[in-house]
Amino acid sequence: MPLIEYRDALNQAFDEEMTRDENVVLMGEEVAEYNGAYKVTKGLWKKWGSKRVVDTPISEAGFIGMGVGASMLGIRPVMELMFWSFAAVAWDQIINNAAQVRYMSGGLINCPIVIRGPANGGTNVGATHSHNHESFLANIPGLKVVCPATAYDAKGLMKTAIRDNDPVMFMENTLLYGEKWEVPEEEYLIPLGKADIKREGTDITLIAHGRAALTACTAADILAAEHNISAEVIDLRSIRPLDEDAILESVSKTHRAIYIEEAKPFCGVGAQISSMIMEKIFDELDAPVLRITSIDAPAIYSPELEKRQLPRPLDVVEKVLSIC
Amino acid sequence: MPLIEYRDALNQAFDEEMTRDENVVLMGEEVAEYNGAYKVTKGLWKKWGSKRVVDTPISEAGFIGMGVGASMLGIRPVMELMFWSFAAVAWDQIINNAAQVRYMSGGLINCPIVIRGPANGGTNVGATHSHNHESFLANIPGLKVVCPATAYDAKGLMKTAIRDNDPVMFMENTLLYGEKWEVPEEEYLIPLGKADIKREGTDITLIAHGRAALTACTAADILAAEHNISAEVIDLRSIRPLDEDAILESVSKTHRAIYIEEAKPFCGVGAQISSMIMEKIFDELDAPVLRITSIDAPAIYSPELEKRQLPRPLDVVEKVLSIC
Amino acid sequence: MATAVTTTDFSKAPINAKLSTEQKLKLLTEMVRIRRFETESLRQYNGGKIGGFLHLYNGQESVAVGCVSLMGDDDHVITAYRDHGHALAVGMTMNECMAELYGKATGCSKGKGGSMHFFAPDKNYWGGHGIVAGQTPLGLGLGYALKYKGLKGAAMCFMGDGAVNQGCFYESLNIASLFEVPVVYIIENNGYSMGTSLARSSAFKSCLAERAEGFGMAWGKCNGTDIYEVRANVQEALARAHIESKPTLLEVSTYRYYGHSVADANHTGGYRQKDEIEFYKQNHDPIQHYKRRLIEEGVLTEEQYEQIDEAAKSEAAAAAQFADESPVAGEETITQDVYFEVDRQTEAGRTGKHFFND
Amino acid sequence: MATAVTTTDFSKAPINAKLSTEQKLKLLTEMVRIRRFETESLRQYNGGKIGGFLHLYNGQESVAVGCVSLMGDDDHVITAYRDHGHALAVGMTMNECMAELYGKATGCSKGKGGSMHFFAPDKNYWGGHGIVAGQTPLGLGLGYALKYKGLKGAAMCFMGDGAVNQGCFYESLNIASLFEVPVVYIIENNGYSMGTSLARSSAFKSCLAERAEGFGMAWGKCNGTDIYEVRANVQEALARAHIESKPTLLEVSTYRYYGHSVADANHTGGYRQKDEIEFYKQNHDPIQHYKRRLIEEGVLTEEQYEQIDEAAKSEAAAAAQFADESPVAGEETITQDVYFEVDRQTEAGRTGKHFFND
Ligand SMILES: Cc1ncc(C[n+]2csc(CCOP(=O)(O)OP(=O)(O)O)c2C)c(N)n1
Ligand SMILES: Cc1ncc(C[n+]2csc(CCOP(=O)(O)OP(=O)(O)O)c2C)c(N)n1
Ligand SMILES: [Mg+2]
Ligand SMILES: [Mg+2]
Repeated sequence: MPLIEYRDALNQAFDEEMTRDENVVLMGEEVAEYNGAYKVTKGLWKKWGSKRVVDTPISEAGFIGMGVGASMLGIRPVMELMFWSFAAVAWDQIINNAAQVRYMSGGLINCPIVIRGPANGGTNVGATHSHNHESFLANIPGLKVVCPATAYDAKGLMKTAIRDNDPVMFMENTLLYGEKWEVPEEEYLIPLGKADIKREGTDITLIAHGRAALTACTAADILAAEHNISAEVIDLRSIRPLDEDAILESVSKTHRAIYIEEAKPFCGVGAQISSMIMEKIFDELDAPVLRITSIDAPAIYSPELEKRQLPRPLDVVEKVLSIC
Repeated sequence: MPLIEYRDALNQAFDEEMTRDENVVLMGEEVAEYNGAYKVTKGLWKKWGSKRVVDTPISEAGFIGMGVGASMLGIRPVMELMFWSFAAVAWDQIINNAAQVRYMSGGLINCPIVIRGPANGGTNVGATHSHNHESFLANIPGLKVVCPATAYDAKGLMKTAIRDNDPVMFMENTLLYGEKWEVPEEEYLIPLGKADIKREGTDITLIAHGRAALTACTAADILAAEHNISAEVIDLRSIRPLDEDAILESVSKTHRAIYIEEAKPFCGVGAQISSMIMEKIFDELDAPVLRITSIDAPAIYSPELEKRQLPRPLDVVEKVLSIC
Repeated sequence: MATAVTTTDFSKAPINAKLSTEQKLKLLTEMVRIRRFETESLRQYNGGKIGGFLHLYNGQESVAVGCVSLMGDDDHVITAYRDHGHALAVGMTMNECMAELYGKATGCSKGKGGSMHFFAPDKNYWGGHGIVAGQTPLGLGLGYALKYKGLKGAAMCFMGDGAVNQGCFYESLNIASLFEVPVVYIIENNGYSMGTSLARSSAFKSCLAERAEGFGMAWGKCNGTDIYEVRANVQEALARAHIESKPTLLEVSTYRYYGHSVADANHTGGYRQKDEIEFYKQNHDPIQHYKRRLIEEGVLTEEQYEQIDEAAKSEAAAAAQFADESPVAGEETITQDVYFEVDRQTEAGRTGKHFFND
Repeated sequence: MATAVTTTDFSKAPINAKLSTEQKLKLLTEMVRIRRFETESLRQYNGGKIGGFLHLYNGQESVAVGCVSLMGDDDHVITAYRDHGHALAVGMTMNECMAELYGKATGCSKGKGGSMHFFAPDKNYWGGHGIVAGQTPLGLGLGYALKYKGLKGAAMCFMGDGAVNQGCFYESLNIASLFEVPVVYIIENNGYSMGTSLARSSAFKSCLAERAEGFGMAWGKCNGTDIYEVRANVQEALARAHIESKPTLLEVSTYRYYGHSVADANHTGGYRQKDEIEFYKQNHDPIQHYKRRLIEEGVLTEEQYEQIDEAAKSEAAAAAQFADESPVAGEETITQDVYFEVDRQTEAGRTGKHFFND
């Protein structure tokens, strides 16, 4: 299997789905002529032209809302937010219009839109540009939230997201765009709502989403090599829908769990998963489910300090050792 | 002590703080000449005039941002969102500017603003008008989040919020505006970060915020009267800062807890509190901490069904009986 | 690029001159039906049958009816929360609308949307939106989709005079003009946003619509008293959309007789005087104006008018009865209509957990 | 209400005519210092000393320097992420600015803000804001506060040509005009928002600033090549703010020599041609233009210019050394500067839990 960059895996997904369905249109700031701020849409404007790949003004509420409106009439817009952080200026269009128009119309209207872009800290771009919105968005019934950690997942999930008839919030990561993974040449799809067991293990379950899943994998490797602890790593991939079964099955086996995420702690995804585990399999737990998150402050600029603000593999190892 | 409506308690708080500090200014849609959509600011424009009580156009991003900017220069704006739901169009101004300008300036700039208004469902105004944003906002370091359940709390917390030098998100409830509670005639303040034990008990701890705290109290009364169960009710009052000690002390005593809130379940405040309790006092728990929330769908309009969508005292009783 | 239809007798405008008697009576009938529906819903609201908000359209009927009467197969409509008039005008039944107000299973949105959220995509009607100006980018998107699909249609997007101060509207104007999207924005300027008069909410030059000028967009202003005037002006904008694929911003002066919503007790003697309302009722009522006109034209008699009015009244009363007798949906429906895939139980809908109450 | 300063030789405008030699040399010096600072920071960025984004101001120096040179005690400044020029112009030191780029404890924001978030409230400088146009309501608020306090000041709020398409800017224009807020919005139109030319991002009539017309607001357009022209136009707007408490929207044509940020590799030969950049450097460079002017006026010699330039170069190099030698703050500072009350350990700051990592 060829090794492919995360950004190129996404690019392939767009290209394939644009070929498959003439209603798929890519939109966003700089996605066309500039090839995307992070080159995720590279070459697609040249290939598909201005009808299918569209540069927009810096008007996120305007163009995301436009995409929602167009999707109601059957267009399938794949909208780039140059940073997911910029969703803050389009928040109403996302949480009210995209998420709720189906409900408020009693099911008469669908909104098959994908909103995508990088959602992460760690690149020293400061507090305004480093938000993790996934817990907020997954709170909203009507939205789906996806956070792929590898090129393989990114491609398979993106293709599924584009075909999905509900609004999918697709969160990528600038730190992963240039990383490579094996991606098959033949077509494949990955369902939303299926977690991926990225490492099998027996002593503790590390659950994570997005780039934190890779941090968990590194931690699992260290735990195996240096501490003789066998950690299972579950990458949720999709936060809503959620693969609860995979989590419960694993924790029922290991009896211990830690959630790792790069977002802030208060009401994070880890809080949801941790309390869900307690509610469902309290008696299986040999220790409290713990959480590792970003240090609870706005994202700091300082490159040295920002490294410290986000969870590192050794933070995970340390936390595991505290309960194993 | 006189019985005072929740709205009038707030009104007194504004009036007293405006008297105390000439930099306090009330702003928002219809707050002045119309006396407020819910009459919370009744009479204040007449008394204080157009400099201190200001009607704004329907431009939440514009006027909330204006308030943030003015607060940087020492004005203390108390901004009404006619509904907290409308924060969606001002989201960026709140989460980036109000919450983060202090941090990004390395502490050089303060933002002593209060953003307030009703944040609740239950009034049949549909999905767009019934959002509960408290979990999102409390996720953001830099913001404080307050949800008073009674007139007494509303007044004391509002006065403190106005004097606080950080941005305070103050969430009221349209269903409570017309309810009456005893409110002392002499001045008092309630600190942010102090929970209120609204009922003492020994068998289980019911934790809640906002109107759900009243639901919990009713449930506690029923449990005492009909099931001989003594429930302690903790009303957080302020979500961030959070009175963790009060929670941990109570649950260490009762060994059982349920969180009740009117928001949606995924990553709600209940998830945070529940996982926090597990992390800190796992061994004290005789049962999993459970959660009761709104039924997980956009707020339904239908008056009959919306009653069912929100947690009712009997839902709490039932859940308590399942673990007591 | 201010545009203005130059005729002053708008019955002479080609789009009106060619109207048949039947068509003219239909225009009148639709306006009367809306008024009677609104009046009936107010009565039922006061009787405790309806919850939440109720924003009545009385006084503004010529706008929805005039605009909708021009719609071809590929023209679409979207509006704000004051949406009953547009709903009836596009052909939604009083029954489904009234049942929605009652929150019943037979409502157009199964009781899920309520007064502010009526929809009928099969009639090219996309709601009914509660967040002020939140529908303006959606309207842009409808126009965008039409152009994308190569259809000769337009999206008419309605909004209030207070809504023009939401930022997303300007983002939409710029994109509409830049991308040449066939959208017609129609400001129903009834002089007030809740209790705030136009002068207290907006700074402008000659009128609100003129704000389009700075975006290189065509704009115009007309009076809503005369439905012919509305039609003539809107027709021009629709033609611009259909033929040149260019947007227009139109402002229509109109007036609402009731409060902002039924909860607005301040609207007589508070932020506006009773005289003012009376003045509009006397001099600017679109139904009375058109009735007189049609009698002058000889296509209507007083008796016919009474019949139309009576029929509308009975229709509205029957709708209230229908709504009253309709069932409320079951509790289990609360979590339906959230996700397409779950409702259809597709593979996607069956994979993973979508709801989190237990 | 288009306004235009009628002189074409802007040195004759009273605000320029009264400049002393010292003041003129200061204008030049400030522009040169900004350019040298930027060039040095680019070098350090390429050397791996600086993280994140770096948006250079080279080519636009006349705007920040011209505007800031007019500030009185109660005039304030706020801008977007391309904020180094304004920072140096208001009197921030190269040391604290460069150290901020390095993420050091000695930086103006202690390394917490980075390139996009410089602040100096003691110098009436309110940042440095990363979200496009997010600062426009803040600028309005600064003006509002000045008026509230009865001060005769104005807020100058800078933004790019791409930023004009964010909705909150129009909300701000309306409020500024309606409330008569002393704010001067200044569009630094450098022709591009990232890789998108003005024509591809915005629909307008004669220019972007004309969009103010529809809000009943004064507006104007001028060229940024000549710092005298900038000063003459801005002075008029400031006077309008100070005397009439009225807002203005000013557009200044300018140009950036480097890419949007240093990560923008496309900016020569991609979305714009090398010739175009050369043309601007040759014909519109504000420093060269002003240098020639001052030599003509007889207040500057080539040697003096070299000295100014050398001094700026050394100052920038020294700043880099200062930054390099400065310490990074300790890990414990990550949770400082979040809450005022916690930092001061007031009673409020000691009550309840504010941070949630454990
Ligand atoms: C973003 C937002 N802010 C405020 C409101 C509350 N609100 C609903 S309607 C309204 C007045 C709108 O007036 P206008 O646009 O003139 O429409 P009209 O009611 O006159 O039809 C306000 C303030 C809202 N629904 N959404
Ligand atoms: C809301 C938002 N959308 C997008 C961006 C990404 N972005 C940063 S600068 C920029 C271009 C802005 O161009 P312009 O306003 O002309 O300013 P210039 O960079 O030319 O100074 C974009 C798209 C952002 N920071 N914020
Ligand atoms: Mg109105
Ligand atoms: Mg620019």
